[in-house]
Amino acid sequence: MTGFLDAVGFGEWILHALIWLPLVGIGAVLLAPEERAKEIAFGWTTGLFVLSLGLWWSFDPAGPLFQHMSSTEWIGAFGISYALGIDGISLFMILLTTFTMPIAILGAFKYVKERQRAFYALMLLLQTGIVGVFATMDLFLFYVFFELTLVPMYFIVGIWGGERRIYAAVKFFLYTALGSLLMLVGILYLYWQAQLNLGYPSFHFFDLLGTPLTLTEQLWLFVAFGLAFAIKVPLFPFHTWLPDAHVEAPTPGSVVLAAVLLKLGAYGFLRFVLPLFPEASAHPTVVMIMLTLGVIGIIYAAWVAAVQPDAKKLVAYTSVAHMGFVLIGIFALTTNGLQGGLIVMISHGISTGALFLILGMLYERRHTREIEEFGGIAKVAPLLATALVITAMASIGVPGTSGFVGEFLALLGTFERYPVLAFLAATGVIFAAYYMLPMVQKILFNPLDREENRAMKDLSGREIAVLSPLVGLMLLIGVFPGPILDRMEPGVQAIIEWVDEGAAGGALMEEAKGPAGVREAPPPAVPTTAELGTSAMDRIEATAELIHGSAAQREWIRVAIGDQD
Amino acid sequence: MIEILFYIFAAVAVGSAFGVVLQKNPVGSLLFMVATLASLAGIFVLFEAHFLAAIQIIVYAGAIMVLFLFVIMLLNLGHDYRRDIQVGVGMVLAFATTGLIAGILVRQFGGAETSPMLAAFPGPEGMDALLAEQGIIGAIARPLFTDYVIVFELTGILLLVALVGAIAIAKRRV
Amino acid sequence: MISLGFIAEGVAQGGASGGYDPLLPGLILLLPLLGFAANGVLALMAGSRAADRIRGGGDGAAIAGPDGKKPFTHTLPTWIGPGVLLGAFILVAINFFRMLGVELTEPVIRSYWSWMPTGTLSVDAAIQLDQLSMIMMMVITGVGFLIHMFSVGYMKEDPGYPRYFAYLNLFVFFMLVLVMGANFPVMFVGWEGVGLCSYLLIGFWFQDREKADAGKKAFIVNRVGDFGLLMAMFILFATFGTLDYGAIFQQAPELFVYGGAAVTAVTLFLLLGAVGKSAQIPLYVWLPDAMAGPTPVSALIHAATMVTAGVYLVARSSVLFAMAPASAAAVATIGALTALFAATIALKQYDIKKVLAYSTVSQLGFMFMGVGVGAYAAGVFHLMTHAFFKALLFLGAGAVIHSMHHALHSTHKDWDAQDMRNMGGLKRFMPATWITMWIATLAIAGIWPFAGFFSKDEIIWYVGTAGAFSGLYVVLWGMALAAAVLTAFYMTRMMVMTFHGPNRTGEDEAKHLHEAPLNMTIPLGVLAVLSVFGGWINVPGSVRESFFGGFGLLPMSAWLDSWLAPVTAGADAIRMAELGAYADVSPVGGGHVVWGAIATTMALVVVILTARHFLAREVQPAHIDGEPESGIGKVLYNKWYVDEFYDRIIVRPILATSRFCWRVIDRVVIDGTVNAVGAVSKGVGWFGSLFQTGQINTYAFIIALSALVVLGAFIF
Amino acid sequence: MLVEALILSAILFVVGMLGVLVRRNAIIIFLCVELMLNAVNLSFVALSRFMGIEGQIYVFFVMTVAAAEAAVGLAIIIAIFRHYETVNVNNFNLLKW
Repeated sequence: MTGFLDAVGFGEWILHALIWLPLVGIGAVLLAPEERAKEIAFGWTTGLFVLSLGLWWSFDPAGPLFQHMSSTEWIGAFGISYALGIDGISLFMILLTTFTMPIAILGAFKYVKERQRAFYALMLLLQTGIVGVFATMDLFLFYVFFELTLVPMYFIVGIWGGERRIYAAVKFFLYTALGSLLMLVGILYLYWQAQLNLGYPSFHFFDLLGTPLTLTEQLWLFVAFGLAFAIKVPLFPFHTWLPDAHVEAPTPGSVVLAAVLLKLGAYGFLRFVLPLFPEASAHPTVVMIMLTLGVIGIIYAAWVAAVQPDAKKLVAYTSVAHMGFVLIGIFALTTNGLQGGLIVMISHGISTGALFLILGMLYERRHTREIEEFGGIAKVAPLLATALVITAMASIGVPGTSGFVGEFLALLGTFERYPVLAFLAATGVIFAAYYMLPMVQKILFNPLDREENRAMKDLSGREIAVLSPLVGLMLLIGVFPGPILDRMEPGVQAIIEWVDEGAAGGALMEEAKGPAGVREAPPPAVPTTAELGTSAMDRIEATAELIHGSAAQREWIRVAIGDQD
Repeated sequence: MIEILFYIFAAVAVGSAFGVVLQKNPVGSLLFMVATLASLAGIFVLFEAHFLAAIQIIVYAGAIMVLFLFVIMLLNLGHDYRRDIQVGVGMVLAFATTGLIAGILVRQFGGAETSPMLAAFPGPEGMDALLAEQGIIGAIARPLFTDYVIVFELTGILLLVALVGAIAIAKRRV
Repeated sequence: MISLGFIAEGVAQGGASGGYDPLLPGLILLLPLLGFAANGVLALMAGSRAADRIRGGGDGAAIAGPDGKKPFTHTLPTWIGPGVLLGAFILVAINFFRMLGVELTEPVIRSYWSWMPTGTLSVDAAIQLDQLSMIMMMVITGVGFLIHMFSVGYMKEDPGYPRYFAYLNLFVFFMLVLVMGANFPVMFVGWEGVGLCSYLLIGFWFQDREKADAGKKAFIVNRVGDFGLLMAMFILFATFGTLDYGAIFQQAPELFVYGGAAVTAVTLFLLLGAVGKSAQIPLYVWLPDAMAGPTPVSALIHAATMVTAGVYLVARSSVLFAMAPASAAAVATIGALTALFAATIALKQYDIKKVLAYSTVSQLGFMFMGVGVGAYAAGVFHLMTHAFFKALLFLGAGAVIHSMHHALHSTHKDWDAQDMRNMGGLKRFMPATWITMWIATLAIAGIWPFAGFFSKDEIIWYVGTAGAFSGLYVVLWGMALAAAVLTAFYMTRMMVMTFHGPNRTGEDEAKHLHEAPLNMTIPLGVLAVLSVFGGWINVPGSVRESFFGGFGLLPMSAWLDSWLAPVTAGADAIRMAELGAYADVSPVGGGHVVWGAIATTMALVVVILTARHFLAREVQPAHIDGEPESGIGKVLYNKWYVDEFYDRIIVRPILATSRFCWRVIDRVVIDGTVNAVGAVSKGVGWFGSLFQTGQINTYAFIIALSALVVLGAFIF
Repeated sequence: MLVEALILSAILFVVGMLGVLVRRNAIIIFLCVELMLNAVNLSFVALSRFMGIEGQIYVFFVMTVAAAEAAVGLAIIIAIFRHYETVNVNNFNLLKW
């Protein structure tokens, strides 16, 4: 397999293909007749998934940290490059995305009945954005893709959502946009500092890595970046957009939102916040705050979930709890914790995605999400019941399912450093049963006492096709997580070492930049800061010279800014 | 001699400017405006800007002001003697603001002649040489049709657009 | 990927296996799993068919097809379900006898794949075979097979028949994983897996809200215990950097301080796990409710196997508990309290299964006492004999209920088929059940020569002799004796009310009372034999020489003790070093034989007196008798109001807090803040719009003012 | 003379501004804007005497723009007058909302 992939140069084009082919697919979807759009979109994303599977083999767990690297100048004057590359962490995030997309689209076949072309086009656009976020090495490009994911999601919630869709869409958009705008400020500041350090402008991750920053600067940047990601994750208390968005979003929207979009936040912490601001990230107070919020999220969300009358809202809150595990896993800064956090991310993507799909199927049948409206469904829909029980078990982390591996490792890793917090977080295991089992019982079990429910159909062939890969994967990851853990380990180790080495810019960072070999400092396109000089006047004069070149006008400028020397 | 003329023109210009502002009748205001424009044209002449002085009279005072007059007559506003000057606090605030602005401007312009920034430029002697060489029309036309030719053409387009726009707006909808 | 050869071999780990070569250990696990898969597919097919019928307006309960014959989905499980268990049992037995022949000092470990390799943690999917797991496997597959066989008769008319066997097979799989796992996480897989199966089986008739509730309660309460187990694993990992049994137990004496905080914490968390799974105070509340499941399930899961997992866990971690005397004392104390407390509740229960449930809780308490005082072999011994006679009691009760159900169903009488007050005189109708259940009753009451006598007596003896270490154990000893007496009482009460006296079922109904079919009575018979002879495998030397051992006629002496010696050697050594050997006399004097005689005499007297008392009393059917009105009887009948107590102090406050979090914190505080930010933006916008008068003068004025400001900035 | 011309231009400018601020008749406001334009023109012309011919070229463009502006502006006034029967700006608040 590896030989074949090498022969076709897989590693060189796969990331570009995964990012841009969805856009080509948009063309195909928009040109297709309305009723064929879904099939084209499904076929397209399935093809992309098959393509992306090659990454599993082409990514060499024993190879360099970042692989499939490439870099092309985009906006040279500002050092913005179209730079791609993945490590073991992004590898699985990309696979999760490409895996989820066709399933979400297949799950949408009956749910979305209006403006189908537009819907599937937006889904494909979403895929471009998400894969882009996971594959990019350039911070500016990252920001572009990060924001790009907002737009399609906004429309998906706002157009195809439920009754309060506008409120939910606006809330979703404003909440997340607020965070990311702060991040933009942070990115620009970091860029400026890096330029002073490097002597040339660059947004490339490797160039920004090891930028000397004081602790104060790091803390501020941590806040700027962290807020964006914390909202995205979402971390308590920034989570209130999530239940609304989930409840109002159409099923495929919820699936993608839960399965992938929330991961953007956690990924952002891993990829950028920890390595770029190591001192701040390892600062005891910061760590304590993040862990405490994570733990509060786990318990609080579980409690709130338990009293939700709306099944979808309940599952939305469970997302908050799960992402709490991810957060504590990340900020415990231990190998086990990070690995566990990552597995929770994957597992949560699969199991919560499946939960939303199943709830969507129930909604299609009964047009309600009220838990109390159901009861005894297991009698009329045994396949659906089986799927829901397995999914619920994976969601609450019963061993043998993916959820357990993740939560176990995350808690284990946290315990190594913060026993008390791990203790509190582990109570989430109890509360998981406390919210999930009553829902399962009220939907599947209890008397089949409603006439509407008696007529309910079991899963159709399409729905089986939607759920079986998810269920299969939950069990598979639960039993054989080894290959995934192996591939993620180098990335995880690197993050931990980056943080441990701190701002000093140790050997590992150099090593990471070295073997990749793709990136070299570009020749300065505009005068460097050194050439520009330091005083404001010098810079303006030099700039004016570049633009006008007339001594008289320079004199004018001098007068204009009141410089009378 | 030139200075005396300048002060006369200046006095007329300022006086009729106040007239524009304070005259109740729009037609009166308009006539004061024409007076202002004319005296400015005189000042232009004093500054050796003969060409501009000419078009000031022809285009401004002649064409544009007549256009105003037409509109006033068309709308039959000439007999509107109702005072439309704002009074009270608004008036006081307006005077205060404009007064302060005037003070600042005058203070700023006070030292203009001795300003070092003028040293970089040709000065009246240079201008005289230029005019002597090319004449005022030539001096204006040469840059206008070389350096500023694109702007010049754009101005033509602007006028065309304004023309079309004016017709489109003012045309009575049927 | 996993060939048969791989299953056979795995990857051998660890040192000397003493020449012991296990035969296909992986297949032991695989068989029940395959059974689950096959039955699961059949169950889904059957379920889909029933669902179609419900959608068509039918009731979905009918099994037979249009031709009157049962479809293959309901005939195949009969063979698959018990079949895989029989296969597994034969394999276990072969392995057992092969192990008998060798001196095995270290467990044999087979590793299949690396389960959770993270870089610092390495957990293999590995199983281990040693004396302890072998005993457990024998019990699980042996008793399990009998119960499967019994279930064929008990459940054959149930529409969920294939589903039932799917769950049951899955349960056996997880139970085997629990006892065969070579490290804590693998054990935990089985631990939670059996909990899951228990959840599914308790709520097997999920159409009944109460039964579904009971399943849920069991799962959630168990999760409290699982939480403890998780925490214990974390501490162990933090200390040892591994979670393998072998490494931990080997290094524990070096890395832990005897009686230190760390080991005490670990063992207390382990205890929390054990308490949850084994239904001890304070987490016992789920077990009586768990009786909502089918009766064979109660026999297998809630009597013979799953609930003993806690005892297994303590025995498995004996080294750790030996190093933490405080925790060990806690184990014994909880065991004693539970034994006595549950026995008191059992006194006043009328539901035959509830009596047995509280009896199970009480007997588990005995086992906890045993492992708590360091008599691990005695605890495991009682675990085994208890599996025999309690399974027998449950199956017998199942047969009774089955029969009662038929009888009541024949006239559509809405009486409770499980209420003993509605029974009476059943021995005429069900002689085989009657005899076998009496055997079990005598065994549980601790009457010589039945199995329970030897195992229970050994525990009580060790608790008593541990009094030499601490006065606490003397108290516990007294409680154990009291609990033993109560056991004899309530069991006899149950037997008499059920089988003796006049029949209260009703004349018409009584005609339909009948003995269970052969496939149900055979397991009863086998278990009865085991309940008689099962205790003879571990008769201490002194007892063997006495009358109770037939004056040395028994072929072996304290076989189980010596069999388990390699497993408990570490713990025994620590105890010997720190505390010294057990005393040879009870706290009030007298040797083992003397107290054995006292105990069995006491039990016998109680049985006879109770039997006389209840035979003389006229019992009324449930609808006449009603509930006890007042006094201690009412409190006992209502189980000391523990459920209500928990409801008040735990369940409701959490629910209330949850609502508060949602309605107040989430909706008002957080969302309120968010909306307030929105409102502030709007307010600022509104303020700005005040300047938006639409009047040109205003705009002009603002422009002028701004110009003034800009100009002013130039100057100043 | 430069200083005097600039001061004159400043005075004319603020007088025009005053007119814009205090008058309500749209046409007169418009006239005052023209006055302000002329004031600026004056300073251009005055400075061009010292700084080169470009100043006069700018004035030329300003006049063109003023013409265009007058045409469109007056057309708007006519349109508004048709609608409201008045040119008093206090009666218009179209700019609100």
